[in-house]
Amino acid sequence: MQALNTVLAYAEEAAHHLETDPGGFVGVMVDWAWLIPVVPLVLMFAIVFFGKRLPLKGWELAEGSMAFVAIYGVALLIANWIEPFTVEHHVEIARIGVLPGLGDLVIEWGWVVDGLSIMMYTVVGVVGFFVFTYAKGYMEGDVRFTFFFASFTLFAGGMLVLVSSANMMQLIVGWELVGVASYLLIGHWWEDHANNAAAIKAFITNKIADVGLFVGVIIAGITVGSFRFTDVLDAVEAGDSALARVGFWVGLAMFVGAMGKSAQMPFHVWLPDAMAGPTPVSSLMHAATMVTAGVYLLGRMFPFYQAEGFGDDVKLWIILIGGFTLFFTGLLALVQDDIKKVLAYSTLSQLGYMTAAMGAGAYTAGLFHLFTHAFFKGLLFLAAGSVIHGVHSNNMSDMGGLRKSMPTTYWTFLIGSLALAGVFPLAGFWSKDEILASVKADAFGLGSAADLVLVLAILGAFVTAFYMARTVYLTFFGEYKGEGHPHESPRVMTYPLIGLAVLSAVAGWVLIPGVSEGFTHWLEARLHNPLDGPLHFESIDWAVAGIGTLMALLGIAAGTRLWYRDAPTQLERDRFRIPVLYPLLEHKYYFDDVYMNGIVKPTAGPIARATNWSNNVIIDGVVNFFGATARFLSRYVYGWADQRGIDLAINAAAAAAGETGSVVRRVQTGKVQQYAGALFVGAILLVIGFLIFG
Amino acid sequence: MSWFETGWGLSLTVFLPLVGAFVVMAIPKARERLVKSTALAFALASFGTSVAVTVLFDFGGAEKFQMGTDLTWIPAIGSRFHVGIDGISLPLLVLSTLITVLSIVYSWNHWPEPHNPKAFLVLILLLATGMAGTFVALDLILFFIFFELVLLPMYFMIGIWGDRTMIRPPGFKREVETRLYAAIKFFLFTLFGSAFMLLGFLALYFKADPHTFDMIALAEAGRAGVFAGAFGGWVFAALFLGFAVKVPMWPLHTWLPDAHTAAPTVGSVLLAAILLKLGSYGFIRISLPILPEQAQDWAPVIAILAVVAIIYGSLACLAQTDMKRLIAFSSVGHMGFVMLGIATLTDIGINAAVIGMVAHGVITGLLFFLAGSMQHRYHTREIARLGGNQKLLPILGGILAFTVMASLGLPGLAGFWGEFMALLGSFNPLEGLSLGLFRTAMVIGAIGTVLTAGYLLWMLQRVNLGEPPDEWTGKDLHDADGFELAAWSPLVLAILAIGVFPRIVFGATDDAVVNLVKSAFGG
Amino acid sequence: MSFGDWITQSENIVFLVIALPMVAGAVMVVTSRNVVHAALTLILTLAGSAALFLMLGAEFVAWTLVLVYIGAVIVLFLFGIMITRAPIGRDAVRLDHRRRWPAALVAASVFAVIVTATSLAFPDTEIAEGVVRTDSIGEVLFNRFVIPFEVVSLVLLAALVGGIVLARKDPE
Amino acid sequence: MIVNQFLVLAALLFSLGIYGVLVRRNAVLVLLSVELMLTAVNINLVAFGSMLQESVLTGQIFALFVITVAAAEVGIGLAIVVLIFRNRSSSNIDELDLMKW
Amino acid sequence: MFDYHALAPEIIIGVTLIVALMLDLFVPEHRKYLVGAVGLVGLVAAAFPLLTMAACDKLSFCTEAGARVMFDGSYVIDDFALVLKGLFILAGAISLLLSVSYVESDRYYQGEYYFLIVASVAGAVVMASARDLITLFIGLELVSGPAFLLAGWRKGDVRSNEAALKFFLIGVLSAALLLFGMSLVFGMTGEVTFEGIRAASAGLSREPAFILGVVFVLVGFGFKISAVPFHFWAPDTYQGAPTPVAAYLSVGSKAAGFVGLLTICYLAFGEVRDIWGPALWVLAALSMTLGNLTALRQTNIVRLLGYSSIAHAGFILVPFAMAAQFDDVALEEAFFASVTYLIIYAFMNLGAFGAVIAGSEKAGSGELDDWAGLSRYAPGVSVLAAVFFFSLAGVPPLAGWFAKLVMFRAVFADGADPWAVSLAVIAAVNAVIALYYYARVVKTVFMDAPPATAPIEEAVARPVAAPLALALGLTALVVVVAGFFPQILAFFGDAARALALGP
Repeated sequence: MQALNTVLAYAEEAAHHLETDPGGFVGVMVDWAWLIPVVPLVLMFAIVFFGKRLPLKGWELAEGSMAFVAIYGVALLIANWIEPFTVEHHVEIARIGVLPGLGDLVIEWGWVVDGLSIMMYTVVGVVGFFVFTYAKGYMEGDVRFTFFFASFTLFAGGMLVLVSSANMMQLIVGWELVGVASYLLIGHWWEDHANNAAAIKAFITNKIADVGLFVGVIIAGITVGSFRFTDVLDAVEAGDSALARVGFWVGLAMFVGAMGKSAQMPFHVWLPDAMAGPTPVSSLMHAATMVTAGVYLLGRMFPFYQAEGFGDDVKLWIILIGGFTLFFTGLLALVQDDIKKVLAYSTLSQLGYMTAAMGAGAYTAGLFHLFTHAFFKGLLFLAAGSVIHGVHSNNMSDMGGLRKSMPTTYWTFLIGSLALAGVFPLAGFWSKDEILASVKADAFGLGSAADLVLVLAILGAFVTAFYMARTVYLTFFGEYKGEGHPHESPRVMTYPLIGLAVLSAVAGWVLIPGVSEGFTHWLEARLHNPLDGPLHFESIDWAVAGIGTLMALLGIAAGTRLWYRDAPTQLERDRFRIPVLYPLLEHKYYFDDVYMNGIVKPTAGPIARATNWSNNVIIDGVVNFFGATARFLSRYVYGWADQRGIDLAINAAAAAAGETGSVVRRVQTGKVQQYAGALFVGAILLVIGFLIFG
Repeated sequence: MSWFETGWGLSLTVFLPLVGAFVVMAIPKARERLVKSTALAFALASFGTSVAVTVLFDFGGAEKFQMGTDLTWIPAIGSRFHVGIDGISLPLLVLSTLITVLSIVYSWNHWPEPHNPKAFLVLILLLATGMAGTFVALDLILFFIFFELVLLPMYFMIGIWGDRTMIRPPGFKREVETRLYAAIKFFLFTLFGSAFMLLGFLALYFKADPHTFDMIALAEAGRAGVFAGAFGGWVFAALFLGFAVKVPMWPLHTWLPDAHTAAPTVGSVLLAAILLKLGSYGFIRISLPILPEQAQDWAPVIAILAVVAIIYGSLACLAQTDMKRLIAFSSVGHMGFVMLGIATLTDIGINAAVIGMVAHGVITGLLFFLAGSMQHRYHTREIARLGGNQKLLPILGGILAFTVMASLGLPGLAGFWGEFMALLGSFNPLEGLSLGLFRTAMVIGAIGTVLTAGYLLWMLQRVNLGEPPDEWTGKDLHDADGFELAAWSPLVLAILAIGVFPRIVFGATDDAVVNLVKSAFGG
Repeated sequence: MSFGDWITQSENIVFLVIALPMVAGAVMVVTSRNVVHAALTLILTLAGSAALFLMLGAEFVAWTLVLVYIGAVIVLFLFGIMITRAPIGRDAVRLDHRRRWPAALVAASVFAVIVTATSLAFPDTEIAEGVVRTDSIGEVLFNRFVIPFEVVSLVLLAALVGGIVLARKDPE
Repeated sequence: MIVNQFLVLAALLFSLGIYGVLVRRNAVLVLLSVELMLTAVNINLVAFGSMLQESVLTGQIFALFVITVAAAEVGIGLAIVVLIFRNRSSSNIDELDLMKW
Repeated sequence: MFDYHALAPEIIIGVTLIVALMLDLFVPEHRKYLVGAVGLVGLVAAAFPLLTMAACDKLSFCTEAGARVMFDGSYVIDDFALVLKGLFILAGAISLLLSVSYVESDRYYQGEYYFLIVASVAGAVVMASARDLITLFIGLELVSGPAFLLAGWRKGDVRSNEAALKFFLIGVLSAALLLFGMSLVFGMTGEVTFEGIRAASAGLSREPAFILGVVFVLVGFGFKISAVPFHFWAPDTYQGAPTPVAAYLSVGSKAAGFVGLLTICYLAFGEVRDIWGPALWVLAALSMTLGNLTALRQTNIVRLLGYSSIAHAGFILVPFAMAAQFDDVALEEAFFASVTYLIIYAFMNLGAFGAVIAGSEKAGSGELDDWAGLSRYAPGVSVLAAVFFFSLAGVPPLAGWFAKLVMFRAVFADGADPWAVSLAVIAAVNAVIALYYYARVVKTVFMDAPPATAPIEEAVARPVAAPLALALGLTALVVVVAGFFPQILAFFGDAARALALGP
């Protein structure tokens, strides 16, 4: 029975222990942490096969899996807070050959339990738990209720596979799994081809970026001889020259992959379209977790990017792309009417913040923003969903004055908005402040680039507050402009809002420089060579904090100036008609006027529209162009090369043979004397041939 | 079980279907049920023996040929009945027997016109012998026989049960039925290739001293450099022609779309799942070990053709309006990855090739099953006319979506490993091969995966999603029935299992491949 | 040897005397516009060859030739001519093809090739005189060549049987 | 008396025979031409025989066999000609091209 | 001095001939098949001495084992002769079986018919042992003479007459050429026995007169094996002659021609291989190519088989073609290849003709179009036809593949020089072309719809005649079994190979 033995008895578990290895109960928890991704995946199959028969149509299984993850994650979080530890486990899946000088190339399943992964477990688990609860109500009576939760659980599983992976192959597996889940969920209502188009656009855009990830992983894996992050990072630490030689390409390629998932320019085009999916999906995947996978990857590989001579040349790219993304996508949010689109662009801009932070060496800050953003952006989407649920429309032009009819939604949405805008003491304030501070600190010494990004980031803070204010006012203030009577959503939807609202408020307090620095400690524990230069700050950089807050307040103020009026003319004012503002300017300070015409109008108006236009026309245009070219090319290749060229050659040869045949036949005249002639001539020719050539 | 391990196991696996074919012939046509069950019984028996072989196989020594025997067969020309399996052939052997069983199960109540199950089953059983035999043969002539044995049944299968729509092939004056054109085209292409392959075999035979057709002995001779130089080059070219037609490699692929499209469902399945593998297996088993030097000369050519096939196949797929034809063209691309893996001449690449072959067999086989069943229900393959299949036939649609995902190389499903590791291997091919070329190939191949995803998802969108067209609403289209599910579920499971736990294949192949590469290229 | 020496040998003159009519007859056979004449002139050629055999001392062959051919075969031919009512007129058109030249060319080239070859091989090999006695022929024929002899009898038998079947007129 | 003179004569007859075979339309005439060719062969054989004394007998016996076979051939040939004439009331062989290509 | 054991086959056949002729006088018209039966029995009986001679060293009554040389080496019974005699007898017997139902179906002179077939076989049997020019020539005449007559056997049919005349005229002319060549060879070497010629011909390979002789001899046999450009008679004759006769011509008489060619080339002209090697290279290439190309456009199945048999003659000639370069080992390979190919070809071609006879009876015509959809109402015959045609095409696992294999094998037997490779490539391409027209027949039979005029009822009603069925079954069995175990036929080729280097 060697068969079964060899195939199944692989159980040589290589536990790769780093600094600290917890014993006792924590140790057990760590060793069983592989359940975190596996449970949702298994339950996913359970839902597919038995979901329909269950009383709650399989929702209970999904929710159960998320509860499990959330509890497990939080437990690990607490344990890790108390006493930081870092453990990896590896299980060999297959050997796929020998690399000269490097030994067998092994494919492994592995799970890593450290601050970073635990943080992600927690985020996915907790936010997921709330979103799933919410979705129960949101998706009530949907045609594919069960299938929806199956895919949703698949996503959760894939995301956990991704974040728990100890090696790059497994990372790719999770990476693609969430991609597929995203494809399935964006196209959840596939009766409408627009949704399918959006789904495919998302999948393909990511796939293109994944080419980068694949290439990066391949190069790194082959050069190091292993796919484990630890081995790659060890090589970095050891200054492996082979790896250094390809360092730049590895770093760049992997970053391209990250740009895809985290929707950085120019790969961001898929995210707004992805709003075609149900709102819970947008909330959990396209705001809280999935889109942060790229940032997570950068965090996982952080030492690689920080190390001299390896990925450090890529840092410049990272910070610049992050900076531009955060600013320009933020502007786009200003001109959206679809509330989800607003949030989508806001997400893009926040992702830009994280990326820029990573580029600036703000490891902790970037991940911290990831952490807080997950809560309040998840919250905002859920709240928006609640609104949509009540109004049956995505457009803010159909909303307004909802704060009376939907109080809970209103308050939670408000908290989320403030947190996003970075208002003290909500979560956003701390993380955004941390980012600004680190960019200012410029740990990598990127110089002017860092300064530029700092400016962009600060302006971004203003823009963020500005468009959030607009959203809040257009949605909850003024007159109701839609049909029907909007009503508050059921409890199953509102409770998650409340829960997330609380988290959005307090989540920031886990990292208050000089006060509580647990967050930093979990994350730093994993880094091999702690950064030279400030990773976190002993005390708050008051200057930066001040400017940031100021910008936020300015934004809110500008928003209030423009949109705080419960008049039917609200919409016109949305077009930035001066008349409404005029009295103010007349009666008050004239520089308001200058301010408006000089800054707001151009900013919010032409420039944003131009950006929007360029976005829709140029970048989408490019994408579509490639699509079209491929189609055309294919038609040509197939129609001509294949069907005509090669086949024609073949058939022509055949036909030629046939023709020759029918020509040769003619020799057979049927005249016996000609046959006789052939007899003699043939004989003579043979002889003569010999007499001549013989 | 010693008798079993000294050749009988393999011989039974190979020849039980043949015996079955003759038995079925003996049964009167009228007794259809008996005919079916007999055929199924023999196929199952063959599958069972192959499983038993797997169980008894010594995975510890997967690089050695096992379970084999070496008997006198044609002393007059020095050819022997020499069979055996190693880690490379084992998975393919099992795959071929499995697919045979599934084909018969599927056919149970899906009969293409003209009905006549008896003849159809006889052909399937003959095919089974040919396919299984090719994977166990260790004597060139024996290999040749099995390699060719599949031609006749497939010719009849396409020609008799094939698609009857009229087409006008380029360069033709009048229209012909698709089946007729495709059948003869398939037949001529393959025979053309194999004729030259045979010449190559003979040249090897006479060059070797002592003269022999034995693959193992020839491989040793090749290592010793007996076939070095121009001679070997010509021989490799001849073998290349034979195998490349079968794979098929661009530009020798044009028989494939026609054959796949015209063939009845089971025919397409067998073609895609097994027959294509005979070619790539030939490269791994014969060309590389026996002519290592020439293999290194040719590797760049193969790599280039493979990459062309990947891109070209994908582009051609984008242009298809016929579902089955699209799937057929996708085979061109997927086999391109297999050949790219082989071209690297590294153990990683060849491992990739083998698992790629297995995965493609399972996945594309399933795809053709599904396409066949859909045609069975809609009576059309026009993608334009289909739509909303997911709504009309939820189960079938679901399996289709799953298979498409597998086919576009989704990690965690079977298709991924072959593609990704082919790229992995081509990042650093055997030393001596041009790094630049192969790394370019790697990148282009990676882009190819994008295109693959593109056309597959697009196809899925047009066929499976959206609102069903009016012409189908109200029609009672029954969803997948028991026989179909019985035939498909093993494949679905295989796709999952291999994807999650590739060790199922690598566990067998790795040692064998490493040994092959080491002994052939000192790698 | 030169033509002068050759022509001065008496037997060669005899040879010429025999050979020239033979050739003439042969030419008549292939050109004559009258079937019967063609058949009759063949006799001339055959008789000439018989005479040559005698010169060469092959008496038995010579007389067999006379008996078999002139005695039997030619008669057979004449019968054939009568039965098939071959045109006995004087119009060559219906006896010959129009394209004579290609045929002549082929024949000429055959002649040229053969003559060159043989002349190269036997420039002037003398033929020794001497008569072969019939009994010695019989002895060899019935010892060493008995198998062909028996077989040729079968050939004749088969030809006879088959010929009758084909040539006879079937009763309707 | 040299052998070549016989050979040349034979060659001449042989070639004339060929000519006849090729140009004659009437089947009987073609057969006559064939006889010429066979006669040429006989002359060859006998001449060679007496050229190389030791195998003089072989040559002559060969010639005898040829004569016999020739007779048989004529029988067969004429039978066929008669048959054809009976069916087509013509013995012109160039009209026989029902089967061609 | 007579070794009656050795001559037993010839004697038995001779006696059979006489008995058959006598019997024919007494049996009534509707019992004529008895004559055929007698012929069959005689042939089978003649096969026994072959076996006893083959197994002589194991038999008590058998005195001298090994090759039996008679008449100063002009008549030899060695393994080669035994194998080929056996082949001829088998081919004759099968031809008889094929004939019965055919000749009964119309007014034929059945008795004489069988008589002539057996006579022709007798000639072939003699040729297998003939080791001098005279015996060989006489044997050849005995093979041809009856064949000329049989070709015209359908007296009422003008095509049959025409076939006979064409066959006869070309036959006689080539016989004349052959004789002229033989006379030259005799003159140059002073010998008629192959041994003598071989001994005397060393160094004559540049002698024009000798070359002339050899080439004329080759042409003579080239007619017999219908090699291009001496093939023109074959298609017309096959088409016009009674189909069983065509079958016999394409196998028995062609094989006889090859026996003559084999013996005379390898034995008599063994020293001058550089003459016939290249010459036959040309003939082989021409025959394969023209035969196949012309066959592509044929509409009559028998005629198609005629061209295919021309192409096969080319394939069989391929091993000869390389002989000039060969060393002894390779020479044996070539000899073995030709003989083996000949044996396999005999079975599959006889089978093919049998299938054509049966099929034409079913479909009521030998035109390909009328065969459309034959498989619907005559499945058995159709399957057999497919088996034989694909075997002829050389598709595994039917015996034909092995014939092709040994042929290619012989080409490379002595290293791969340009001439060998080019010939091999020509042969390979031709193999593919050939597949096309064979497959075309199968396609028509299996994949086309039967025409409205198809006589389905009668066909279903009338079963295939027993003797024909027997012949078909026998050949089909051999073709299929030999496909998997070629050794059973290769064995005989192996036994014959020793002759390649002369006695």
